[in-house]
Amino acid sequence: MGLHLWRGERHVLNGLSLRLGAGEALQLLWPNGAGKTSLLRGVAGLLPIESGTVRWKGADTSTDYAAYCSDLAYLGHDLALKGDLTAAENLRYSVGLRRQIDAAAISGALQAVGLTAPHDELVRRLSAGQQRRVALARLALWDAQLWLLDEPAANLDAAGQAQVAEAIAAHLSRGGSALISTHQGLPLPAAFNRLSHSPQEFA
Amino acid sequence: MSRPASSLRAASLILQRDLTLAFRRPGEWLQPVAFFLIVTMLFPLALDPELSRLRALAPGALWVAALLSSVLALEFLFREDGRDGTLEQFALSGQSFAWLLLAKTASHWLLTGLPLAIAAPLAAVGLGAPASAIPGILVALLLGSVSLSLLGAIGAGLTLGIRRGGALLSLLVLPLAIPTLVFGARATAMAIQGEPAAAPLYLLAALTVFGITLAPLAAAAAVRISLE
Amino acid sequence: MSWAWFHRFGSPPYFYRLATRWVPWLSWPAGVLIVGGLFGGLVIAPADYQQSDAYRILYVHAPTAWLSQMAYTLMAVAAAVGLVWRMKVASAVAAAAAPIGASFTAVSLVTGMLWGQPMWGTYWAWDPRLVFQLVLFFFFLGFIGLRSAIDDVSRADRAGAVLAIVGIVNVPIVHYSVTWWNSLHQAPSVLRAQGPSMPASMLVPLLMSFLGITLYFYAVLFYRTRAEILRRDRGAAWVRELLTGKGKTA
Amino acid sequence: MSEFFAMSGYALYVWSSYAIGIGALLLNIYWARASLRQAEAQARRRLASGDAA
Repeated sequence: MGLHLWRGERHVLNGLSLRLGAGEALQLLWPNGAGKTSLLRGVAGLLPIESGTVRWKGADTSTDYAAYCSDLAYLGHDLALKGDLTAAENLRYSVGLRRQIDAAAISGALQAVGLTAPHDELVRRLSAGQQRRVALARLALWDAQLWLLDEPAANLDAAGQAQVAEAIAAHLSRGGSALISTHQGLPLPAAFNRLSHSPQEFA
Repeated sequence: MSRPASSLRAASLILQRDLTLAFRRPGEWLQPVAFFLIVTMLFPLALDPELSRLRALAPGALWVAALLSSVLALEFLFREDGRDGTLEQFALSGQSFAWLLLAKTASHWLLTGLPLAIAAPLAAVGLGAPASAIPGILVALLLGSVSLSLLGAIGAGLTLGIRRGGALLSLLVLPLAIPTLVFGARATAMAIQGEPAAAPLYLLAALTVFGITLAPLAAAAAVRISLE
Repeated sequence: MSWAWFHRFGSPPYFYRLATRWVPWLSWPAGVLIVGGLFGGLVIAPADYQQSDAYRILYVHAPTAWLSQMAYTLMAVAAAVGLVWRMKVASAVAAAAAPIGASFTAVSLVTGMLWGQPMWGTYWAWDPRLVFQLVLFFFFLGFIGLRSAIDDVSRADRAGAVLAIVGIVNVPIVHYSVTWWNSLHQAPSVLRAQGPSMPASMLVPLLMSFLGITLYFYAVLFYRTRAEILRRDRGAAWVRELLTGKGKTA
Repeated sequence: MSEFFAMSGYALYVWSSYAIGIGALLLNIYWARASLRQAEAQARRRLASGDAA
């Protein structure tokens, strides 16, 4: 895809080309500041790309950005959860923007990530790990094909990380693909998993 | 597997979310209205309490106070959603970003602009306006506060990522709000004098409609740039 | 009409060399015309029957007022082109035009006030033209302020462009509302340039200073645009070879 | 010659306007030169600090 990306002064991504197939995950174990987040945001369309194109299903994403967005799920450092809302409300409002969902689907998703009912606790009072699980539940509810995850397992305990890996594995087995930036590799089934240690590999 | 959400539904969800959020933390949203009342109260203290003379100043005082408190209220519009990533998810939701921001501005108006327009007649009476002028003042400020919120949305979008963007925000928004101020103050002055205020009100309404159609596009572009 | 010339202008090195070549060609005639115009306005033009010599301020006020509005329009158009077609050169032109425009808006404001004193007896009368210049000045400050508040140059360009586009759309509305507001309170004031009815000896210096200041504006604009292009294309190869080339000879 | 400078009583306003006008012209020239010098210096510094491109 020949991505050139500038982040302010630094020529962050210099002619990077990257291909991601269905059911495939690519984990970016790049050193800090090597442009992991910039790449994710560039692919998501949040960051303008100086030159080069992002193609999804063969078509340039900028031609029909709305369709690309409906297939896309982006999880950044900040989880876009509202502290004053309960977990269920957060999901209802954020997932509701994209698709019709009902309360049953929401509580089902929350249970799937290990959050026991009742879900009436304000997100503010949940632990960081639990909040991330709510974000994971939202990810599942979006059921987008392409997952762009920016350090999904940050500040999670071992059990949490296993859960994240399991959710991603399930997503991959359903034919979805994932681009993940992470510090320490996530234990994913080898069949789907590609690791990359520095941007130069794709130059 | 499921039908994508319609844009109308998305907008109503945003409104519901903002209203529930506001009711969970009521104090915050009343600050702009309190500021508005305080500022209008300052005029009689600073000038002279004689009602007949105050009446001449009432329109100007009301509208300057309305302008300032609506700029102050812009703090609540994008800043929090920008910081916690919600705006990013709006941009990536597949819905039209301008439409979602219009819904966001509408909920912001409901929580800050509307109370302002309701409080204005009270403040006007305090400044010597006759009771007969209240409907005129209410209509003028309802229209005016809508266009102020819309212009404010552009300014807030532009200064979203900027630390201490408050002063810059007012430098950007206030010059743009001059037409609203001129027509609004004129409409209020005519309402107070009992004359039919149709002409300035139509101009004010035109400004508001113009704002509703174009401002969200500019605000969407501004926020998208600030989110980079 | 092929768009090639449009994109050729867009390439920074091409525009940079073009600007370097044009600046001297613009600045000398500008200097001559300005000196001629101001000299003509001061010496040759007869005293006005009404305002005697006070009207000579017109030779500074009118051109700068006109220039400031031209500068704002050019800035907004260049910024919009920079935003829509992602042309660095256009954004550079907009960033370069802003400070020049702002300084001339200030000059036209001050000279307008200085002219107001002998005419109306007060420095500041809420004459719609002066008010509009003041609002234009705030639009300029907003643009410059917003751009300087954002560190990343290309983001600053794009944010500035959005503001400039919103600004240029609002300028006619503000202009209408200021004149509408003025017509409510007082008859339009007397500050009116004599217009074509002026005798030739008055009109010629005015045209000379108008033309002179326009050429001056483009000369300084091209000069500053070179600096802005350098700021935006620092990493480019042509910059390196330009600097090393210049480094040796300078 | 002196009445020329008097500008029939408005000397202060006329001459100060011209002074401001010409002042602004010179200021912009100086400003433009300074900004080019600064931009070049920045570009050279970036160049010198290793090939960041």
